[in-house]
Amino acid sequence: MDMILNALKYLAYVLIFPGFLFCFLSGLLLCGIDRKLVARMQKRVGPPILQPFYDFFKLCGKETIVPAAANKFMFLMAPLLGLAALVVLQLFIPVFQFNIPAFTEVADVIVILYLLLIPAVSIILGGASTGSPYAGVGLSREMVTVLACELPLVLVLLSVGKVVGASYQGGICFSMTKIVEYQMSHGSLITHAGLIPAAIAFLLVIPGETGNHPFDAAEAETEICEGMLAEYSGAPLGVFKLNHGIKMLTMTSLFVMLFFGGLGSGIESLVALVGLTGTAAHMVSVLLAVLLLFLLCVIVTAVGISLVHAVTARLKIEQIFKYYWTVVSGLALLSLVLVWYGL
Amino acid sequence: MFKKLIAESTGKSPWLFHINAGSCNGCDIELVSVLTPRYDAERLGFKLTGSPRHADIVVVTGPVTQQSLNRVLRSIEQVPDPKCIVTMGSCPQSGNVFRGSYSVAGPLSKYVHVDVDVAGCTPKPEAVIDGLYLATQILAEKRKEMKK
Amino acid sequence: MDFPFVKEAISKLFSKPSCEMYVPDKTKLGAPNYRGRIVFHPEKCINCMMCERVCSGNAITHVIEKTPEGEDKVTRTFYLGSCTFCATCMDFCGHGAIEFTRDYHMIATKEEDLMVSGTFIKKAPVKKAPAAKPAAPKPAAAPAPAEGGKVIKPRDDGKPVQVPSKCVYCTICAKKCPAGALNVDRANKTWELDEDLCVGCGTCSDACPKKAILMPGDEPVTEGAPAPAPAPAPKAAPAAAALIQPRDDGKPVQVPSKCVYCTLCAKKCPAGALTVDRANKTWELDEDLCVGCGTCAEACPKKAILMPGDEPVAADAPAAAPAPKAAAPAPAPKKEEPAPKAEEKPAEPAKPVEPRDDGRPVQDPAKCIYCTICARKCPVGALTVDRAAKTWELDESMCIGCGNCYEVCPKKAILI
Amino acid sequence: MKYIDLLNFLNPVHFPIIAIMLYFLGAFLIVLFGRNRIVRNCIAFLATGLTLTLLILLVKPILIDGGIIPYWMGNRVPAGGYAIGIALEVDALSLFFGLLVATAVFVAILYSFSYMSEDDNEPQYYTLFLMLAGGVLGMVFSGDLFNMFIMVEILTFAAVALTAFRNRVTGALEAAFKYLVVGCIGSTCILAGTILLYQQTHTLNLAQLAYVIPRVGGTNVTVAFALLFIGFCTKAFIVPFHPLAADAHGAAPAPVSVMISGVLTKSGIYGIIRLSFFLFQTMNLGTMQFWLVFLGSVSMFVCVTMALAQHDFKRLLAFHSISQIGYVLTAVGLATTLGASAGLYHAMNHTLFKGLLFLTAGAVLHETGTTDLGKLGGLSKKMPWTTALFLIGAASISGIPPFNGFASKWLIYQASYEKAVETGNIGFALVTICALVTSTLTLASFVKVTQSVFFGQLPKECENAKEVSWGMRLAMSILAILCLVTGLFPNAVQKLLTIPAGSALFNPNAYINGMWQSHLPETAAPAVQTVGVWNPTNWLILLMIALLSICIVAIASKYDAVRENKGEKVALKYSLFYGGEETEFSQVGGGDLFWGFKQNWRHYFSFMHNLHSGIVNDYSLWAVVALALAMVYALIVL
Repeated sequence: MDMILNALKYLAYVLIFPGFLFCFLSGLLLCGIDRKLVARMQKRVGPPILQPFYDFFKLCGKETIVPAAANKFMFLMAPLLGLAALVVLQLFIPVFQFNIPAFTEVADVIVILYLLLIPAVSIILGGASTGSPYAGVGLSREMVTVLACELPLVLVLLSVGKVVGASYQGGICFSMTKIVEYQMSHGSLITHAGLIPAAIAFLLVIPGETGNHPFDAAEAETEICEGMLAEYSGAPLGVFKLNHGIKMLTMTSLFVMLFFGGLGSGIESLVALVGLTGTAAHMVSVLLAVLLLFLLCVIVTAVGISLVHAVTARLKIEQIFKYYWTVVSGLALLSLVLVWYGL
Repeated sequence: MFKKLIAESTGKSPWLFHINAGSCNGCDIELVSVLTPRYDAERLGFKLTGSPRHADIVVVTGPVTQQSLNRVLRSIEQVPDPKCIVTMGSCPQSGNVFRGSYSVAGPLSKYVHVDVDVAGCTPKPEAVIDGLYLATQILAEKRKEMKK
Repeated sequence: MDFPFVKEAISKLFSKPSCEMYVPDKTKLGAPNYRGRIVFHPEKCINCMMCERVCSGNAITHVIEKTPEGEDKVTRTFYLGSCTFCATCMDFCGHGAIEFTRDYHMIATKEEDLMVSGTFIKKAPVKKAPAAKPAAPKPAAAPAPAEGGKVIKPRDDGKPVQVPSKCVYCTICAKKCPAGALNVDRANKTWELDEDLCVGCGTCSDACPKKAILMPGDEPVTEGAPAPAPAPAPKAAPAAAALIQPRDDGKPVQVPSKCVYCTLCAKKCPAGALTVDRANKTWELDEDLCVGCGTCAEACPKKAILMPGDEPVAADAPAAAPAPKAAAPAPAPKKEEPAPKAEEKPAEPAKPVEPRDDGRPVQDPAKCIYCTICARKCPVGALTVDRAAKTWELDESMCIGCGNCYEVCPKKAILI
Repeated sequence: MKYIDLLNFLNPVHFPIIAIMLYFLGAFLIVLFGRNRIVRNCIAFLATGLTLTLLILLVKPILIDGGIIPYWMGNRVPAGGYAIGIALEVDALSLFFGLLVATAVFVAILYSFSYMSEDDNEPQYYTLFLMLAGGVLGMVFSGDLFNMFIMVEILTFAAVALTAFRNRVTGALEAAFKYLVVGCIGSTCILAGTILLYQQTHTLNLAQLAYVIPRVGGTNVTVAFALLFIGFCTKAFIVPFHPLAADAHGAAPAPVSVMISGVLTKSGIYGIIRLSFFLFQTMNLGTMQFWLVFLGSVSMFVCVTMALAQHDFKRLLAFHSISQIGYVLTAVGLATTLGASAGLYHAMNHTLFKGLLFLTAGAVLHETGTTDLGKLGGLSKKMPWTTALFLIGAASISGIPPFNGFASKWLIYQASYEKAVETGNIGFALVTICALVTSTLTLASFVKVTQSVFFGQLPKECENAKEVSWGMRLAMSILAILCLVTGLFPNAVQKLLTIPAGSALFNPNAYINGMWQSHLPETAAPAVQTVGVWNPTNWLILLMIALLSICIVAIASKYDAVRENKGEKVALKYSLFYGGEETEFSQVGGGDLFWGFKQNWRHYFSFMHNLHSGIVNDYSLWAVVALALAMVYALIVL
């Protein structure tokens, strides 16, 4: 009996809380806030916050056309594959000190790093399967962008692993739960002197990884007619837009967990102060943690994505690559060296 | 619930695809100026997209020259249903001053059912927004018919 | 590594957005003289179709149906979908029937919403027994053969008609005609109207100094004896049977005997009060225009104008040259003149040279030594004499018959 | 340690020699009865199949129980401390490589039944193929240094002959010639090294050498080490010798390139491992580790960037195989148990997915007649099976989680970063970063291949391509299933295969004892434990649940009720959007993808372009220079 209960519980975890529904709502909400902020920065009123929801449901209502040259199975499966990978990715990121052991035990930082590849690969496969020349060009630009963001991401994760690992036997530690616990005791990693350049580097990587404005040469609607999504219409396109939203959520929550993990410690004391006990306290503190996480994500989006979107113009793919492999990787390498030699 | 949501949001996020069928660019810059801070069509959800596959409303400017005729028809054909065709300015409706010239292939309504005409030789941005707003309502009705 | 606009972006984040409140009401109007939707006032329109002709997008069309009473009901429609809103039609419409409002909401789902139209009944001319409508549809160049005492009636299809007797072919009407439907030739005295170009706007009849063009609705004019001197002239003639007295009210008076009708006085008159017609020897003074400045008197080469204060002059003073000329043409009606003049010239060389009867000099090639003195003396430069090529030409249209060449010619080779 | 009884015929101790003999016997029989196609196929199938079963039977005694099978040819048991006869010694490491060889050969033979059917003089092909297989298996199992040299000679010449098998392919003869020249340089180095060693230690038996060399030492021995090292490097196509591999693969038929990339390079790696871990036991020296790791990472990065610039499908795969060998060498070079087991695990994976990719390339060549990326396109509609199999291969080589590539690479990153933290030397951290970036570059180049060959627009020439015959598909799907299985159960694979083989590396004494029944103290390698947390089975269940639920929701909301093009002629609504134009074909060429990356690295690429001139004397010059450098380095270091 408890086996079924257990299975249901885990299914609920996958589908409801940190899984599909949570990602769907907060992902698109984050996207809406981002668009609103960008508009406000250009002195425009900007679309309503729920605009991405309207876009998504409208796209679901529209007719889906599969071009004759396309490979139908890949054309329809690609967005779903990307969505599945992103939802699973979101499961691995703990919410401050509350996490589901069954999930966070299964994967560590390197697996997360690799899981970020799957949505990119899914959009590439989707674009390639349509066979349109715009998709061909968009696909190669998307690959170069992923390539560009890979180096700084690796550097940052290695330096974080080194700092956190110092207190564990292996000398390195890649599991997210341990990183958060470390921050609970030693204060958020942002306060760690050596890791500040790494934090900045990670912040600069977020727009690149999610394909937001200055680095969206892959889906440039003006030059290559929405790149890989040129032939998509209707529900698959809606799912791709949803993927974009959830990816923003994942990247920002990864940033918050890696560098602002320590803020969670206050929640326990707060709930205890209010005098709740037992499961109610747990429920409330989980709720508080999620709200705090979402708030921090919004702040990070505001700074990392919207501000950058409002003030910069789209870069050429070659400039994107050069920017990431010189400026951002330099920062991350600096922090790795600092951390390595005992700062 | 899902159906109601879709029906309600069809009119709320109209994406535009702009086809220049040989226009003098007067209407083209006017259409783009609709998205600038002063008139800001984005607050109604309008967004210019790059490919006809993403579009709901096709905005055609220019007197549909001979050269651009089959390209325009091909692009309009590739827009998924429910779709609306809006002609902007006098040229697509009648060929305006270019009517009768050897290279003008006649008003757009000869080939495709035009939903909304926004008259004016470069109509004012407010007029364009009104036209597009009307188009979103027509879109909502078309969605209902399509559903049946 | 400068980040442009970051400061502005953040500051704008907290300031009010600069969008206009969008409320889809139709009452909002454009800028003050914005050319928006067209409003047509059918009652003012006279269906002169000028607007149709000038419209670049040819957006204006009209349909005429016959009403039972025979008048034509005209409905004119403006198709806004084909209009470039340049308002040229408004400028050309003489009667202000087209007006551009400031309403810019011209959105239509059906084509009909963009049609602006109005219908009106065109005022047909008053019905009368159709008098001698000019027989040929296209009026002959010269008006109908002169059978004295004929009545000229205005035409009923709105087009102007010419009163040949009154017309002096001064071509003012042709210049004024907006549609360029008239061409008048001063030299061979032709007045043609191009039916389809003419729009019957009546500007020619207004402009005609001689009131020689009748529009529908003017009273018919009886041709009558082609009295060269129209009514105003008699005032002067009967007064001094034998003696011409200068007038007492400061206005000039003409001495018909001396006057050679060279129109110099009319040209010089600053107020344009004098109208002198060389062909039918008329000298009229317009009392109210005349300011009594006397420039005509000075300009007159023949001292044929008396101002108050000059001595009276005998009506038929034996001024040698002009007298016989003045008398000669009187009886012959104006029309023959051009004809005889035409054949008489070619016959000249064979016969001994006699003076011409229209007051212009003629050369006696035998006596003439081509000394070009006459050409130099001619006040209007009508003579061109080429010493080497031995040619002596007179430009009739310029020549005013003053006789200077006759007087200065050393060899008396010029007769007048 | 259990000794195995010599007499019993079915006793596993005879299996290694029987396996090798089967291959050579098969080759010999095919020469005799090879005219008839069915007979030839049966012989080949029997030979390879039996060998594979024999080796699988050997797994229990050696890998699980940790036994070592010595076998003296002709029963000449060593007397008075000197080994006269030729010995075979099969310990965990050699059996691991043996298994790799056997599986690759079996699948390649299956594939070539239908792949080579159109070619003429097929019997020669099969004889050469089985000779090559026998050579490699012999080398891996041989316990005698000179016997290893002979086997290396056999496999080199067989490989050269097979490369030039389709001599009408442009460049085949030239590639074979280049391979022959550099191969011979390598073989002569090995021969010279063997002679020097024999002169110093008067013995050729590997176990005895392992016992004697550390005690003798001296300059001759270091020179011999350098010679042998360079010899095996040429066999493994490490950096200075890698261009000839690209030419060889470009021309060789697909099953042969499977053998060259999957098996030959592993024999080179096996040689290096035997050399540095067992014979000279130099791997505990920091400098030696640095040398191996440096060579590995350089070949890793250089070959991947070169692969990005390729226009030909097979040459691209060739460069990738060398970069994966770089991974293996780096991992092994770390000289930690985790590193060694990760390296061997990656070697196994490499044989599987590289074999699969070469077979798919062969399928494409078989159907369309060209492997030029520019001329191909849109084959997914015509060859769906091959596309799916290719995607599995590409996903596993670029390390996409559910497949085996990721498991081994994940272990390699763990090992190298752990080594970095342990030794405190930031160099190894840079190696980890280089490894991660190289795996993304691999993904990039395979995205390029996917777009240029399988998706994108179908050109006119490939119109009549159709799915390959079931034989080829069966071979490819065997490899694909193996890729997936090894990816899903890394712990099982590790426990069964790689950890025993990995720990065998650190226990030369066991090798010696096994051969001589002497009782040297054995060093038990520390237990392999990984610092990272990755439990693929749970992870995959999670992904499957998520994917399944999403698909169910999608199908419920009629996500796939799409409108498709009905009828033959493509209706306007379903034709592609070319900005309104009417072009039917505008393939985005394989070459000019990744303009951004190439633009930034243009100086590097132009330098590399001149380096890979394709002229034989350049390559042989590099070989000699490498030998000199190795010699100098060995003398300084050892």
